[in-house]
Amino acid sequence: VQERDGSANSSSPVIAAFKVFQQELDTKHDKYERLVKLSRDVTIESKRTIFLLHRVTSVTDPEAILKEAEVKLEGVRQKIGQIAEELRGEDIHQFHRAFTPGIQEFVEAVSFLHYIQHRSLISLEEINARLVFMRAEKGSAEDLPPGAQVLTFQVTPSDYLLGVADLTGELMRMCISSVGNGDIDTPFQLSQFLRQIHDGFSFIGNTGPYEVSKKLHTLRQSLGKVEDACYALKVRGSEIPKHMLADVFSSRSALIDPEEGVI
Amino acid sequence: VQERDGSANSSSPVIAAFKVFQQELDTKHDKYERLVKLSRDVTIESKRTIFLLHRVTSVTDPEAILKEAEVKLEGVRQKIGQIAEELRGEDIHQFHRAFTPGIQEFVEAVSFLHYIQHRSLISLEEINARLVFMRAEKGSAEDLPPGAQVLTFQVTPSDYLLGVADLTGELMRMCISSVGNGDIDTPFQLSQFLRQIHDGFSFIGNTGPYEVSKKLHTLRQSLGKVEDACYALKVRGSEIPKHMLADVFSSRSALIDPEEGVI
Amino acid sequence: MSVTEMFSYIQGFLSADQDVREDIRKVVQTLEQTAREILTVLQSVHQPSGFKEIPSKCAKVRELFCTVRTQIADLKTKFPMEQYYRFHEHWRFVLQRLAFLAAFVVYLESEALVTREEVAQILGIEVVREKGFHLDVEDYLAGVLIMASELSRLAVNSVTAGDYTRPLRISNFINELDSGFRLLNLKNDPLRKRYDGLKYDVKKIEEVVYDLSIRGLAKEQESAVEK
Amino acid sequence: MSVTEMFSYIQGFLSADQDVREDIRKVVQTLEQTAREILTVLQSVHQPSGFKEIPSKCAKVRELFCTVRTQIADLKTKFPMEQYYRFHEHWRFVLQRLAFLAAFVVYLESEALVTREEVAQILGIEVVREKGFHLDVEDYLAGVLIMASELSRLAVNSVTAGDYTRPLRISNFINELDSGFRLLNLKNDPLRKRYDGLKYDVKKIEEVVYDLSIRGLAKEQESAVEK
Amino acid sequence: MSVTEMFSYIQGFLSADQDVREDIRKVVQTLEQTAREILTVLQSVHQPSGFKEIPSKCAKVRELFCTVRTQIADLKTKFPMEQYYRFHEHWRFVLQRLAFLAAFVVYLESEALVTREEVAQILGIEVVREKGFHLDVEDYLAGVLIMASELSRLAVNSVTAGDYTRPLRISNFINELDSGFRLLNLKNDPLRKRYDGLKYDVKKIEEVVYDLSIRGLAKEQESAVEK
Amino acid sequence: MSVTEMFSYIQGFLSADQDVREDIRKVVQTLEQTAREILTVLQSVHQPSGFKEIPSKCAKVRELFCTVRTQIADLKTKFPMEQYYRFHEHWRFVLQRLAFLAAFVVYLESEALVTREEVAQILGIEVVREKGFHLDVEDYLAGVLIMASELSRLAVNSVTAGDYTRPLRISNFINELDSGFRLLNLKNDPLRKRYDGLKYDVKKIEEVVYDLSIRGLAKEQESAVEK
Amino acid sequence: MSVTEMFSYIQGFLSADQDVREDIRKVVQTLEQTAREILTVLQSVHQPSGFKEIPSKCAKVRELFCTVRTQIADLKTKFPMEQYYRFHEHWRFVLQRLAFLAAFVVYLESEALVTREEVAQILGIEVVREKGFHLDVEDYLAGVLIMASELSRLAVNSVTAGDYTRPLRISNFINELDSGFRLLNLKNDPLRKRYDGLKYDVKKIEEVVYDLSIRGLAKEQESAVEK
Amino acid sequence: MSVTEMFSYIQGFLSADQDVREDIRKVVQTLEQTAREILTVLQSVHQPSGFKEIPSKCAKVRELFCTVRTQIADLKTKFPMEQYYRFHEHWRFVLQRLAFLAAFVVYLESEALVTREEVAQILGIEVVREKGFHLDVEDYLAGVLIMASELSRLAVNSVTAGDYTRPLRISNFINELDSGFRLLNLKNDPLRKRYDGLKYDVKKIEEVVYDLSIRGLAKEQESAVEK
Ligand SMILES: [Mn+2]
Ligand SMILES: [Mn+2]
Repeated sequence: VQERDGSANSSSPVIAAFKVFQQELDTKHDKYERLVKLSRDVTIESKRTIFLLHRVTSVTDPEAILKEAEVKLEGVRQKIGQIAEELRGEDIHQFHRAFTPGIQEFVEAVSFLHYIQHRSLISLEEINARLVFMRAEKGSAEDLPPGAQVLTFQVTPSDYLLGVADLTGELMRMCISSVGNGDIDTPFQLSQFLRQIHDGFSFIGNTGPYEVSKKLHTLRQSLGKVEDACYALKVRGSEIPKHMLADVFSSRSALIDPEEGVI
Repeated sequence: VQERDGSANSSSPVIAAFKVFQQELDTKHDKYERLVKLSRDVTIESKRTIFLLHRVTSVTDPEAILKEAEVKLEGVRQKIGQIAEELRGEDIHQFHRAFTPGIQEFVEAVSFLHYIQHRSLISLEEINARLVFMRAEKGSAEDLPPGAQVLTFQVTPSDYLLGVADLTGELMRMCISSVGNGDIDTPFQLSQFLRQIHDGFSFIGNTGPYEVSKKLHTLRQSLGKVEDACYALKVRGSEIPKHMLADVFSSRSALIDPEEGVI
Repeated sequence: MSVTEMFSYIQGFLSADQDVREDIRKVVQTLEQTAREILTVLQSVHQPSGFKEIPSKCAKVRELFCTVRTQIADLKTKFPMEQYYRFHEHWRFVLQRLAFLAAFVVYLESEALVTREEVAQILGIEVVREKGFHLDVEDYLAGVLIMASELSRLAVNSVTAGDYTRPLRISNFINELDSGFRLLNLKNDPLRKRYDGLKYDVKKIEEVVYDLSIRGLAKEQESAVEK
Repeated sequence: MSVTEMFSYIQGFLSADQDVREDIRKVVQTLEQTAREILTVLQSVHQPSGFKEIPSKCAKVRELFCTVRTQIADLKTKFPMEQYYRFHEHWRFVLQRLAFLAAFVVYLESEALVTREEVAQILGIEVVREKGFHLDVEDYLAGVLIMASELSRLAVNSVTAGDYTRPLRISNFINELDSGFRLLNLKNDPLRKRYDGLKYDVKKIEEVVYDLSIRGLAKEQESAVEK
Repeated sequence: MSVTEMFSYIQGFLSADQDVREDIRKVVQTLEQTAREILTVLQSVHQPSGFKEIPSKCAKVRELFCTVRTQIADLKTKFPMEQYYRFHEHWRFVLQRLAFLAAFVVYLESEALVTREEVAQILGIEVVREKGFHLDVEDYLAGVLIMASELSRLAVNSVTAGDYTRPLRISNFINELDSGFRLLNLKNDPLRKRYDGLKYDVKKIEEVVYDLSIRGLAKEQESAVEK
Repeated sequence: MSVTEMFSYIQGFLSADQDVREDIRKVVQTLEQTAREILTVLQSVHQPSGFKEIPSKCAKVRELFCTVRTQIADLKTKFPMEQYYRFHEHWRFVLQRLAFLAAFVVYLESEALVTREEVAQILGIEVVREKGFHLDVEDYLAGVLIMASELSRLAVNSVTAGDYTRPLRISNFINELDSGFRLLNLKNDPLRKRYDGLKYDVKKIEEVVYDLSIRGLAKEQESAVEK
Repeated sequence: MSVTEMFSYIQGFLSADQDVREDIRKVVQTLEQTAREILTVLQSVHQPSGFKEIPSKCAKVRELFCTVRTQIADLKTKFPMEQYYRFHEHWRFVLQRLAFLAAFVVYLESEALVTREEVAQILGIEVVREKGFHLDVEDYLAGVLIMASELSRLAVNSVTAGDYTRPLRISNFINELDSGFRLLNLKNDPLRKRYDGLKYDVKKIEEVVYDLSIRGLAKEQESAVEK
Repeated sequence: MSVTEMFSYIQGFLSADQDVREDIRKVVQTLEQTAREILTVLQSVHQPSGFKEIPSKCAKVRELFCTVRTQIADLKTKFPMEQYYRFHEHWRFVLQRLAFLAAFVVYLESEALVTREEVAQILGIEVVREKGFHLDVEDYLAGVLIMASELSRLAVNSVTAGDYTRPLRISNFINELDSGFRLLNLKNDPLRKRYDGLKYDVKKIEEVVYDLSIRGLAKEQESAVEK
C-alpha cells in the first residue's frame, strides 16, 4: 500500500524534523496556557485585596485589615512564585503577554497597601525584592548549589507604571470615601501625592509604552475628582474660623454616636 | 473606641445581610472562573483534534487517525462533563459566556470528525446525545435515585450554529488539500455540502444571533474557494476524455512513486 | 435528516426564541410605564410641601405595586422559568428600577433598609432561583444603590424644606450601607461602577451634615423637638 | 526616594529602552537591504535563461550571506541577549525573509529541505535560545512556507522554460513538507495563516504536474534524459 | 433603451440630488452663523451686569430671528417639501439650536415654557408636517433640553450676581419640565440621552437652592422684596 | 395649557410614531422572510443539477413575488406615503435585496438587464416618487450590483456544470454593466463601495473566459450547439 | 488688540482657507469626470474587438488629455503654489489615476515604461517641486502600479482575443518593473501595500505564459509571424 | 534611460525624503523633551505652596524657552522652508503644546491673552507663512484652548490654596475667550472638538465663583486686600 505521509513514514528526515517542531511548539503553547491561568488567579486575588483595603478607612483598628491584606498578598506572591517557576530558564519576555494583566493588578494591590502603611509610593526595586523565592523541593534541595534554590521574578518597568497608573484610581476612591467619613486630612495628603504621580506621568509623556499614554486621561480625571474634593472641603470649612474645624467634626461624631447604638 | 463599621459590628442586620451577599457573589464568581478555565482546555484540545483530522486526507489508513481523534474528543467530552458538573442545578444561561468559546470549538471538532466519517452534517441532537454523563461517585452512588446519577449538557442552537459556521473553514482547507493530493471526488462532494450549509445559513439570515451574521462573510469566502477549486479541476480535466481522468491521477502517483523512495 | 431539514429545524428554534423575546419586550414596556408612574409619585417628596405627604404618597405607591405584581405575573407566563438568565437582559433594567422604588418606599415608611426578601415580596417574586422568577442579588444591590443616590438628593432637599434632622439620619443609614458594600468583592462590572457612585453620595451627605453642624442647626432643632 | 526621583529613575529605563530600539532598527534596515539584494539575485531563476545559471547565482548568494552574518553580528551587540523576545518584533520580519532565502538557496543547490541548524549556521546564529541570538522555530517555519510559495512559481516557470521534470521533483518535495506541517498543532496565529497558503501551493503544483501528465510531457522528457 | 442610455438617464437623477444637497448645505451655513450671533447676545445674561439688560437683549434677539425666518424661507425653496425627511439630517442640528434659542428667549421674557407652536412661529415654520417645512417634535424637545442645561448655569450665575430668588423660580420650572418628560415614553436614542442629562441639571439647581436656604438667603431677599 | 398637558399631548405624537415604526418593522420582517425563501430557490442554480431547472425555479420565484407584492401592499398601509424618507431606513435593506432578486430572475429568464420600471412592477411599487411607494434609484443600483457578484459565481459554477458558453454571455453582460456604471458620478459612500467590488467580478469572469478560450472549450461547445 | 478683534482677525484666516478648499474640490471633480472618460475609452482594449483599435483609441485619449491640462491649469490658480502639500490630499487620488492613464496610454503606444517627465508633460505639470504644481514621485509610482494590475488583465484578455505573443511581452515588461521596484526602499505604507499587489500580477502573468507554452501556442504564433 | 536606471534615480528621491523625515523626527523629540520639562515646572503652580513661587517659576520657564528656540532653529535647518506643510504633521502636536505653554506662562505673568505674535516670538518663529517657519492659526488656537482647561483646574486649586480672588479674574478671562471663539466659524474637526470642551471649563469656573460669592469669600478677601 502506498503511503504519502503519516506516522509510519518516520524514515523521512522532513517528517522527523517536524516531529521535533511539533513537540517544541506544543510545549510552548501549554506553558503559555498555564501562565494565562495563573495570571487570572493573581488578578482575582489582587482585586480582592484592593477591596479589602478600602475597608481600612472606616474602621478604628485598621491593623486587622492590613494583616489580612498581607496574608492575601502572600498568597498572590506564591502564585507569582509559580509563574517564576514556569519561567525558570526562559526569556520572560517571550511569555510576557500571558501574565502581564495579573502582574499589573498585583503592582496595584501591593502599592495600595504600601501607600496606606507608609504614605509613599513603593518603588519597583522594593516590589522586586519581595519576589525572591526559595525553592522548597523535597529531598533534592541539599544536592543543589545554594544559588539554584533561589528563584526571582522581575516586574518590568512598564508593568510597574501601568499598575501605578491604576493605583491612582483606587487612591481617588479612597479620597472620596475619606471625605464621606469625615476625615479631612487624608484628602489633602492624597491630592498632593496624586499630583506628584500625575506630574511624574506627564513628565514621562509619550516616551513610555503606548498603554501608559492611554491611561493618562483616566489619571487626569481621578486627579480632577480629588482636587474637587479638597476644594469642597476648603470652601465649606471657610465659613467658620479655621481652628474650629476639627472640633466641628469631632462634635459631629459625638452627635451621631448615640443614634448608632454601637459602643 | 468608636467603631463605624467592620467585622466587630456583626450585630448590625445590614452587615449580617451583606456578609451573606458577599458569600453568594464570591461563590458565583469562583464558579465563573473555573468555567472559563475549563472552556480554555476544551478549546485547545478541540483545536488539536481538528489539526489531527486534517492529516486524514493524506494517509492511506485513516482509521488510526480517526481512532486517535475519537480518543482526544473523549477527553474533551470529559472536560465538558466537568462543566456540566459545575452547572448541576444551575441555569446554564447564567454562566453561558464563560464556556461558549470552548463549546463552539467542540462543535467544530465533533462535526468535522462526523463529516469525515459519514459525509453528513451532525445534528444538534446527536451532539447533545453524546453529552450525557453518568456520575461515578464512589460509595454514595447506590444511595442516589437512578435519575440523579445522569448529568446532561445541552449545547444551545446558537453555539451549534457558530461551531458549524467555523466548520466550513476547516472543510475549505480540507477541499484544497484534497486537490493537492490528487483526490478529485472529495472537492465536488465538499462543494455540494458546503453549498447546502451556505444556503442553510442564508436561509436563517439575520434571524439568528448576531455573531452568526458576522461569520456569513467568511463562510461565503470559503465557499468561493471551494467552487474555484472545483472549477479548476473541471477546466483542466476538460482537456482529456472524462473516463481517463482517474487514470491520469493514478498514473501520476505511479509516476512519482519511484522517486519518493518509500514503499 | 438532510442539511436543509436541519436548518429549518434550527430556524424553528430561532423564530420561537424571537417570539418569546417579542412577548417579553411588550410586558416589560408596561412594567416600565408603571415604574415611571411610581417614580413620579415618589418624586414629590423632594418638594418642600411633599414632606408631610410622605405617608399618603407611600400608600399610593403601595397600590401601584399591585399593578406591578400583576404585570410581573404576566411576564412569568412568557417563557420557561428555568431559562431566566437567557432573557435576563430584557427585564434587568426595569427590575433594578423596581427594586429601587421598593427600597425607597420602605425607607420612607420605616427608615430601614429593605431586605431582598421584602423586595421580592413587594414585587411578587422569589428570592431563590430554584423557586421561580427571582430577584438576583446583583439586581437587588443595584436597586439599593440607586436609592442611595436618591437619598443624597433627599438630604439636600430636606434642608431646603427646613427639616434639619433628617440629613443626620440619612447619613447614618448611608454609612451603614457603605460598610456593607465594602464587604463585597466586586468585579469591574456595572455594579462596581454604581458602587463607586455611592462614595459620592456619602460625601455629599457628609457635606450637608457638616454644613448643618457648623451652624449648630442640627442640634438646635433636635433639642427643639425634644422639648 | 521621592516620587519625583522615582519617576526620573523610571524615565531613565524608558529612555534607555528607546535608544536600544533605535539602534536595533538601524541595523535591521541594513539587513533588509541585503535581503532585498539576495532576493534580486535569486529572482532570476524564474527567467527562462536563469535555469542554467542556478549554480553561479547560488554562489553569489552565498557570498551575500557573509554580509548578513556581519550585520547580524552587529545586531547582537545592540541589546542584552536574554531580552531577545523583548525586541523580537523588530527583526522577526527580516529573519523570516532570511530564513526563506537560506532555504531557497539550499533547495536550489541540493533540492533538500534546509534544517533549522543549517539556516542558523548560514545566518551565523544559534538554534538553542540559551546559547545566544537564535532562530525561533516559528520563524524558521515561516521562512520555509515562503519558500514553498516561491517553489510553486518555480514549477510554473520551469514549464515555460521547457524543463518538464523539475515540477515533479518540486511536487514531491512540497508534498513531504505538507505532511510535515500536518503534524503541527498550529494556533490561529500568523503561522497558521501562512500554512493555509501552502495548501494552495500544493494545489497549484499538482495542477502543473497534471497538465504535464495528460500531455505525456513529463514521461517523454524523462525517458529522453534516460536515453 | 440600451444599458448606456439607461445609465445616462440615471446619472441625471443622481446629479440633481447632489445639487440639492449642495444648495441646502450653503443655506444651513448662514443659519448657523445667525444662530451663533443670537447665542452671543443671550450669553451676556450670565454676566453679573447682564441681569438688568435682559429685556433689551431679548428685543435684540427677536430682531435677529427675523433674519432666521428669511434664511429658513430661503431654505424651503431648495427642495420639494415632501422630501423633508430625505434631507432632514442637514438641518436637524441647527434647527435644534434655534429651538433652544427660541425657548431661552421666551423663558427670559416670561419665565414660561415655549410651546411647539410658538417656536414654529418664531422660526416662521409649521407645526404640522402636512402644511410645509415643520418642526419635528423630537427637535423641539431637544431644544427644550438644551435650554434646561442653560438654566442650571443661569441659576448658578444668578446667585453670583446677587439675585437669590431666581434660582427658586428656575428650580420649580425645571421640576415641572422633569415631570413632563417623565410622561414620555422615550425610545429614540439621542433624545433619551439628552434627557438623562436633565437629571443632573435638576440636582445642580436643587443644590443651589439648598445653599441659599441653609444660609437663609432666599427668604431674606424675598421678604426684602415684599417690603 | 399646563406643562403636564403639553407633555401628554406630545406623548401622543411620540406613541403614534413608535407604533408606526413597530408596524413597519413587522411587515418588513415578513418581507425579509420571503426574500430569503426566494434566495434559497435561486441559489439552487449554482448546483450542477440546477442548470436544467432554471425555468422551473424562475416560475417558482415569480409566484413568490406575488407574496412580496401582497406584503409590500400591506407595508404601504402602515404610514402616510409622503413620509417615505422618514422611515426609509427600515425597508432600504430588504428593498435592495428584492431588487437584486428581481434582477437575477429576469437575467436567468432573458439574460437582459432588468430596468427600474420592471423591478418596480415585479415588486408592485412605483418608479416616480410622487405616485406612491417607490424604488429609489440608489436602491435599484445596489440590487443590480449584488446581482453582478452573483453572476461571477454563476460563471464559475457553469463551467463546473459543463456549460462552457454561459460564461461568455455573462462576460459581455457584465462588461456592459461596468461601462454603464462608469457613466455615473457616484458620491454616496455605500453605493460607491459596492461598485468598487464590481471590478473584481469583471476580472474574475474574464479569467473564466480566458480558461475556456485557451482550451478551445468555448468555441468547441458553441459549434457543437450549432450543429 | 482686544480679544474680540483678535478673534475676528483669525476668523478671516479660517474662512479664506475654507474657500480655497471648496474651490479646489470643484475643479478636482471635473478632473475626476475626465479621468473616468479616459478610462472608458481605454477599457475597450480588453474587448476582443478592441485590439485593432488601439492606435485610434490612444489618439482619442491624447485629445482628452488636453482637457486634463486645461483643468489642471485651472486648479493651479486656486491656491498659492508653495502650499502644494497643504492641500495635497484633495488631488492626490485623481493625480494617481491620471498618472496611471498616462502610463497606460504610453504603454499601449510603445510598450515602454513612461518616465515621470513624460507623465508630467502629458498632464501639463512639473517634475521639480520648485517650478510649480508638480508630480510627486510617490504619485507617479502609484500610477505605474495601477497600470501593472491593468496589464495582468490585458494579458488574460489578449489570449481570449487570440493574441498569444502579447502576454510574453507583458511578462517581460512586468518582470523588469518588479526588479525596478525591488531597488526601492519603500517605507510609506500605501505605496508599499500597492507594491505587494504587484507580486500577484507577476504571478498571474507567469501563469498565462505557462498556459501558452505548455500548449505550444506561444511559439506557434511567433513562428507564424516570422513567416 | 533603462527601467533600472529610472528606478535608481527614483530611489534617490525617496531616500532623501526619508532622511529629512528622520532628521525632523529627532529634533522634534528633543523639543518634546523640553516641552515636558516646561510643563513640569508650570504644573507646580497647582500645589498649595506653588502660588507664591509663580514669578520664579515663570522666570525658569522663560529660560527653558531659550532652549526651545535653539531647538526650533535647528528644526528649521532640516527641510526647505516652502515644504512646511509637507512635514507639518511631524511637529504639529509639539507646536500646539508649546503654544499652550507660552500662553500659560504669559497668563501667569500678566493675566492677559498671549497674541499669536507673542507666541511666535517666544518660540522664535514667524507669524506669516511667507517669512519662514511659522505658527499656523489653528495651532495657536489649539494651544489657547489647552490653556483654558488648565485655568479651570487653576481656579479650583487657587481656592484650595486660600486665594479667593484669582477665580474671579480667571472667570472673566475665560468668558472673554469664549466670546472670542464664538466669532469663529469652526469647521475643522479637532479644533471644534477642543472648543466644545471650553464650555465645560466655563461652567466649572462659574461654579467656583458661585461657591465663593455665596459665602461672601470673594468680597471679604478683596476688601481685606484693599485695607
Ligand atoms: Mn483598580
Ligand atoms: Mn477552526
